[in-house]
Amino acid sequence: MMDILNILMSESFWAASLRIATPLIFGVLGALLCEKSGVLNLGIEGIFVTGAMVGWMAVWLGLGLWGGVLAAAVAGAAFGLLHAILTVPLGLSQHVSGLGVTLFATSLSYFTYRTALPTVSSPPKIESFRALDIPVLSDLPFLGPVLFQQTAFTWLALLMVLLVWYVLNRTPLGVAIQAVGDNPDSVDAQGLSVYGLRIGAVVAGSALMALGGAFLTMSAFDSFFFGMVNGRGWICIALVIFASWRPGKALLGALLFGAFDALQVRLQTEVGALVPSQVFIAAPYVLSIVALVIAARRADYPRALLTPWFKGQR
Amino acid sequence: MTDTKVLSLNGLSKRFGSVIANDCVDLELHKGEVLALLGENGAGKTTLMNMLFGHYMPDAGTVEVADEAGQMQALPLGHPQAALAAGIGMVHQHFALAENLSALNNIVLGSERLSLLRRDLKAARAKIERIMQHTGLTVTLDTPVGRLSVGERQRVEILKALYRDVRILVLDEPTAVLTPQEADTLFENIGAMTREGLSVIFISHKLREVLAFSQRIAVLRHGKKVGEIATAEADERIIARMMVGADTPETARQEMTPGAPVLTLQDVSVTGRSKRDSLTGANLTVHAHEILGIAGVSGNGQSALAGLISGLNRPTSGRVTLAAEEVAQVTPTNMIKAGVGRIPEDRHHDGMVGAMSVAENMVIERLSDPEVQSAGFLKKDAITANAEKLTADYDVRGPGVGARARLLSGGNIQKMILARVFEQSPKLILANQPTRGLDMLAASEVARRLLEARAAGAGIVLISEDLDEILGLADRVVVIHDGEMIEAETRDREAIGLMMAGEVTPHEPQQSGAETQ
Amino acid sequence: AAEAVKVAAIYTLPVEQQWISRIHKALNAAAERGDIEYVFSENVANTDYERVMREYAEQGKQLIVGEVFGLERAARKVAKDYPETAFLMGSSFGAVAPNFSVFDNWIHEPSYLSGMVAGAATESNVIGMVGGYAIPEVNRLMHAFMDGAREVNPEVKFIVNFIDSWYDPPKAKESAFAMMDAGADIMYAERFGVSDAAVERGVKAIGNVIDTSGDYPGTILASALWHMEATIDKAVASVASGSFEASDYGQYSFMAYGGGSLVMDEALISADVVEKVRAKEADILGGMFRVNVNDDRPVSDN
Amino acid sequence: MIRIEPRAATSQAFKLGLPVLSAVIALLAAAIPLAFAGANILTAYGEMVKGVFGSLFAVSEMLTRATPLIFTGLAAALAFRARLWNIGAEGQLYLGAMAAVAIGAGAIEAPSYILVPVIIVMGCAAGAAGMVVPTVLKTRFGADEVVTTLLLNFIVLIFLQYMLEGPLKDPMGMGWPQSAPILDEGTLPGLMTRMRVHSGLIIALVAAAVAQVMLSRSVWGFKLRAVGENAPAARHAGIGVDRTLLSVAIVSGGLAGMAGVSEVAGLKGYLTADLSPGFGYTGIVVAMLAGLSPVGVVVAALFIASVFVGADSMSRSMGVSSYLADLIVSMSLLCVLIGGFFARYKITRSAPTKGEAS
Ligand SMILES: Nc1ncnc2c1ncn2[C@@H]1O[C@H](COP(=O)(O)OP(=O)(O)OP(=O)(O)O)[C@@H](O)[C@H]1O
Ligand SMILES: Nc1ncnc2c1ncn2[C@@H]1O[C@H](COP(=O)(O)OP(=O)(O)OP(=O)(O)O)[C@@H](O)[C@H]1O
Ligand SMILES: [Mg+2]
Ligand SMILES: [Mg+2]
Repeated sequence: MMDILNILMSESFWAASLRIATPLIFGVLGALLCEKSGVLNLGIEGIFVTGAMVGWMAVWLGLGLWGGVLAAAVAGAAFGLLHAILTVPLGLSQHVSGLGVTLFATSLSYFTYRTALPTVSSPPKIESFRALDIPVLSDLPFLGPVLFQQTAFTWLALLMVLLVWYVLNRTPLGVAIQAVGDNPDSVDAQGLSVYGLRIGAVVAGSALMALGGAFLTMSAFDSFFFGMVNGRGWICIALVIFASWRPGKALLGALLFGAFDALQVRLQTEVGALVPSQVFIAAPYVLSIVALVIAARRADYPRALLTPWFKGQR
Repeated sequence: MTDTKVLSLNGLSKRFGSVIANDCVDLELHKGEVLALLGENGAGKTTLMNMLFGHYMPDAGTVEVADEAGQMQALPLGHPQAALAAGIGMVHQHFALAENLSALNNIVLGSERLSLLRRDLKAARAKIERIMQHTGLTVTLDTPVGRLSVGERQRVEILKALYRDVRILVLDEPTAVLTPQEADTLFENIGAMTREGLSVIFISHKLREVLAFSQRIAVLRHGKKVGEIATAEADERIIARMMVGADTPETARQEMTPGAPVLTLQDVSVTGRSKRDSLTGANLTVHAHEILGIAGVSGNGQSALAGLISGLNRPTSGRVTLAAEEVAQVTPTNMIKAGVGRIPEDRHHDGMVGAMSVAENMVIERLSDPEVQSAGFLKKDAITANAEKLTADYDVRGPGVGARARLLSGGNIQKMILARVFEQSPKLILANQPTRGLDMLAASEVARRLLEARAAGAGIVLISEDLDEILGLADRVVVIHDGEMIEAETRDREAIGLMMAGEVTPHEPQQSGAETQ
Repeated sequence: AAEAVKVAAIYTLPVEQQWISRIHKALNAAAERGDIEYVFSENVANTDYERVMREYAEQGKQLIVGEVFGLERAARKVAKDYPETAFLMGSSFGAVAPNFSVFDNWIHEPSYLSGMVAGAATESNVIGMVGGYAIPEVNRLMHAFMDGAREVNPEVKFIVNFIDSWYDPPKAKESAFAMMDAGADIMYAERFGVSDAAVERGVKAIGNVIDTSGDYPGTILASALWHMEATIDKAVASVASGSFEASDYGQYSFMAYGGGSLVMDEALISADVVEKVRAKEADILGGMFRVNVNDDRPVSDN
Repeated sequence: MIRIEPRAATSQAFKLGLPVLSAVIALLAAAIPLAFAGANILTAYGEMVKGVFGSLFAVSEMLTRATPLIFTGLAAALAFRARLWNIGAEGQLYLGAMAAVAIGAGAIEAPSYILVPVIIVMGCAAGAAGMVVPTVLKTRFGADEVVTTLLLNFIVLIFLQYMLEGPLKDPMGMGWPQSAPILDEGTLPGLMTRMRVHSGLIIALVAAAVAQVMLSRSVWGFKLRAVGENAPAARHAGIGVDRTLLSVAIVSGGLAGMAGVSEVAGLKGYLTADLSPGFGYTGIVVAMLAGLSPVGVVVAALFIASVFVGADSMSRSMGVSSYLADLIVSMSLLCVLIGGFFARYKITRSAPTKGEAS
């Protein structure tokens, strides 16, 4: 018990939680934006891979770190556009299109990487984002190391939480996105474009997802590996529901998941000899389900989620 | 009313697959005029208005609208945005509201530029409050629409249109879910606005309000405009002739001696999600050969009562007795087995599985019946034969018994449900808003069938917001208000209306545990 | 020169994976010398592995290299169906006549030596070890490493963690950070990501299988390297000369055959430790010392 | 203005031809990555066809790969028909496989006419259990099953890891995390000598036929469809919605579990953590391509298997990266999906007719 308490009190634990949470924050915000408009985007896992690959490769090709961020976002947006076209004007199954996009984005990224770098034995490294050592602030007790020694990429994630929250709740565009996810007819009847709003939300959401992937190769690590996304995208799909489609709760959910994960590695080192490591590894997933069961009754779904809308049809 | 033309529809046509919904329809509207658009279910009224508003793209024809200066301008078709810009507002037959947003947001939606980074809701709120004051259409602006009653939602729909400063207002069955009082208030307010220059087209199946509030009537039949008439020269007979080409049969209710009780509720309470759909200590008896009318403004416990009789809601306390036998467990299956026929309020939502065939929907309530299945496998031929017989007997018209039920029109869906219910010779029938949205012919058909069932010995619980309908059919009237039921000793419209508003109570309303549960 | 031998390799993971990269490297080297014509399939799912083996055999490849840990029986069945083709497979089991040979990365010897370096270097007496999955290939090297460390420093304690993934450098990195928080000042870098964490925190790391000292200058104290060249060259030569036989090539990974070696960054290690390690290395090479083989899952000391 | 309209009536030839046409288009599109990788495109197509149909072995491989996809495709199709979004077939597959090896690897010794059925029943039961849990969480607590089934996939995989390192570990496995092999008596017999295709395929085909009949002809299928299309109406009509969902969950999970049994008892012989290269997820794709029709699932599974096996084999003979196979599969999937759209809808460009202005 003391051990757990010590861990929970340590700044490095919370710093790790935030670091682990960062890609999830991007992913869950992206998924949230898509779903708020009524489109489930299971392409997320593949878009993560693309973001990781493209962001890394852009930097490797000399476009600079922020060039890489931009490139990843653009690549994510492109796959988002594909998913949006398939599911919005064409109204195809969002499940299948999403899984198809995941398969497509993943295999295209892998194929491109391998064709570009056929004979690497150890993947090339880039100069990745560095922790921003903000003078004075970084030296604050506790908060300093937790918050102010993260990379700019993590700050970008936190900024995005604010931005998405603001856009959704404080701008006409956000209100329209919320409306189109609830009842597309309401938007159509007020002279707004259902397709435009949905496509826009899916494209923007997918760009955010890709940043989650890019964080893995540009901040959490500095090279690209096959399989390194390792299910993080799927986690985000679960977190959105946990977050009940609210950006603030999304941040909380991602942080909680990050904290579980950070605790898991620490506890495993502490009591690893007594309990099978799998118990710890499974803990975040099990706890997510438990949290979901507790929160389920209160989750308010975008009512039009999964339902395509065609102009002039019923 | 002036003679200034504000709108002209020229030769609008629209077909859906093989259905010709509108066939070269011409229509004109003048400044300050209230034009009623009538026609049977499926005649093409909504389609015509949807083309005007840009939801549907016409196959042929044009629309012209007067601009601010009164010049007729061609309206770009297929764009609601263009219609809104031209000063046309539309209140849709089926609500087009985002339930997760407040009324305020629903009203303002689309009127702000999407690229704005900030919203100025103060001005919007002030403007809406002005409109509400002016028209008497009040709603709570900050509650999510999902939590508003149907009546309130209808008001939001109308406010949406008025907020845009429309010069032409289209109302598609705006009163289908309003009480007669609410409807009257609405039309009085609209009348006031037409005197300030608003022009209105409204669609309704309720001839009473058409005759009272319109100046001109246009009638569609099978997609064609079959005539126009000044309201002053019209009466119910003439209109009915124009609509269906024949007289509507009169439904005459004969007095009957009630038989033994078929349903008794003793101190029954039902706890719903809110007070709106709860029932407190209800006592009720329905006899054979009797129609019991439940009058009340919607959202006063009708859904809880209907849910109870359908078997969807379990009572939290009290006894439910059907034909002298207490119902041990209230479930849909048990109620069906005990001989309760249910006509649900929302036929699309609860009454049918739209994606399944008409034939399948006809047997959906008796899947364990050996006529329908043997050893767990469906008797397809018997099911088809049953459906063919019923569609013939009950005049259910549509693309055939093998077609998806969704393809039937609203009136025919209702007939399909009636066939399913009456064919089982139920002892008790729950008829919840059975004629809502139906045209005169279809409505009178429903009434005739209900009376027939009563004559055959069924007890009927008729829930309706249409007081005229209740007074026309019911042997006894019970008023439901705030989850409590009081028998009306009178048949006076005024007095019952006051009871519906909760202004006459025999005893103080008790605070029940229903809300805190 | 003789005609190039047609070689195909089938890997269950991408060629970047450390273990596989060593085979890939040796085959690429042979191809560059012109000894072989080399093709490969990477990331082949176990379900598909048998089909791929048969496809290559049908194509007339003379030597098929790969790893059959997940499908020992099926692989031997395929070999039996294609007696003309030589198979050289990473395997935990034995060879099967006439054409199925096996190998494994037996670099427990240099691992032991690298453990000695680590044991001498730790000041906190805590060493962290991050692994992928607890499979014998990994466990045995970890145990050898731990034995080596304990030989020079009986006080040393180990923290062991498996991330249950071959490829999740960010996760491996977080795991390493957690160990450093718990006091580890030397990291055994079985996975990509661990050395990166070491660099960031300024602690030292021990490499495994591949030499990454170029990527992390000043951080890698020593590495136990695996060289597949001896194994591959031997097999290719025997295929070329028509004398390929079923045998266990495992020994070609031993230090004595040049299949395993230790590199040290002598600038980072005190001279007496270097000397001690070199002496042990000589003992091993001379057959005076045998490193114990233990395939059990290693656990943290408490 | 561009509009999307439902097609009134389409000929049978059109309905069948369009998916084929889309598949062809997808394969033509595969020329792009092929050219990018510098391969001779014509040869590549030849190799691709050869890879699926070029020999009995190739056909057998294709059928082998289609077998688990039929099971997982059926699992998804039936569940989705009832609007029960089972994304967890992957986990249920492993549960089925675990049950199969737990029983078949020596726990029971019995002749094969007893052992094989027992393994199948227990495997299906394990898979079913894996779907019952999220379904109960859904009906009891309203927990979204997309998420719970998705998360359970991870949990089952971690559990599998534990089982393979612990209770199920093969004592003769040299320490590898793998189960002991299924006894010969517990093995699903092969269909052809020296080929991998096994009798799991027959079971899959029978399951598809039974599912088809049950769906359209049985009361259970009626209830399933009613609940899927309109649950409130079904409840109103006296159909036990929760009970129906539970029964669908059992069947769907059972079929996914059967995929695991078939793979482990028909093909692999013992269980490792990489038994399935995502069959559970591909099953969803198969089901949707099939329009959720059981018979269609068979066709879609054969299609996906053909494209994968053909493209995979081609990538090998052309010496291009083997990731090309997945790429071609994903492109085919997307194209067929779009083709399915055009079978149901047409896109028309309509200029508003100009009437004379008065
Ligand atoms: N989106 C659509 N798709 C196919 N057919 C349609 C569509 N909308 C309308 N129809 C067809 O157009 C006809 C006219 O329908 P419409 O909704 O305009 O009738 P209505 O006069 O408004 O009836 P009601 O009085 O019941 O509202 C219907 O009979 C139907 O066949
Ligand atoms: N999606 C659709 N596709 C094809 N035909 C349709 C569709 N929806 C409706 N219809 C046709 O519309 C006709 C009438 O439909 P509609 O919903 O307008 O009836 P309604 O009488 O207006 O119903 P309500 O009274 O509920 O408004 C039916 O005969 C049916 O053939
Ligand atoms: Mg209608
Ligand atoms: Mg209408």
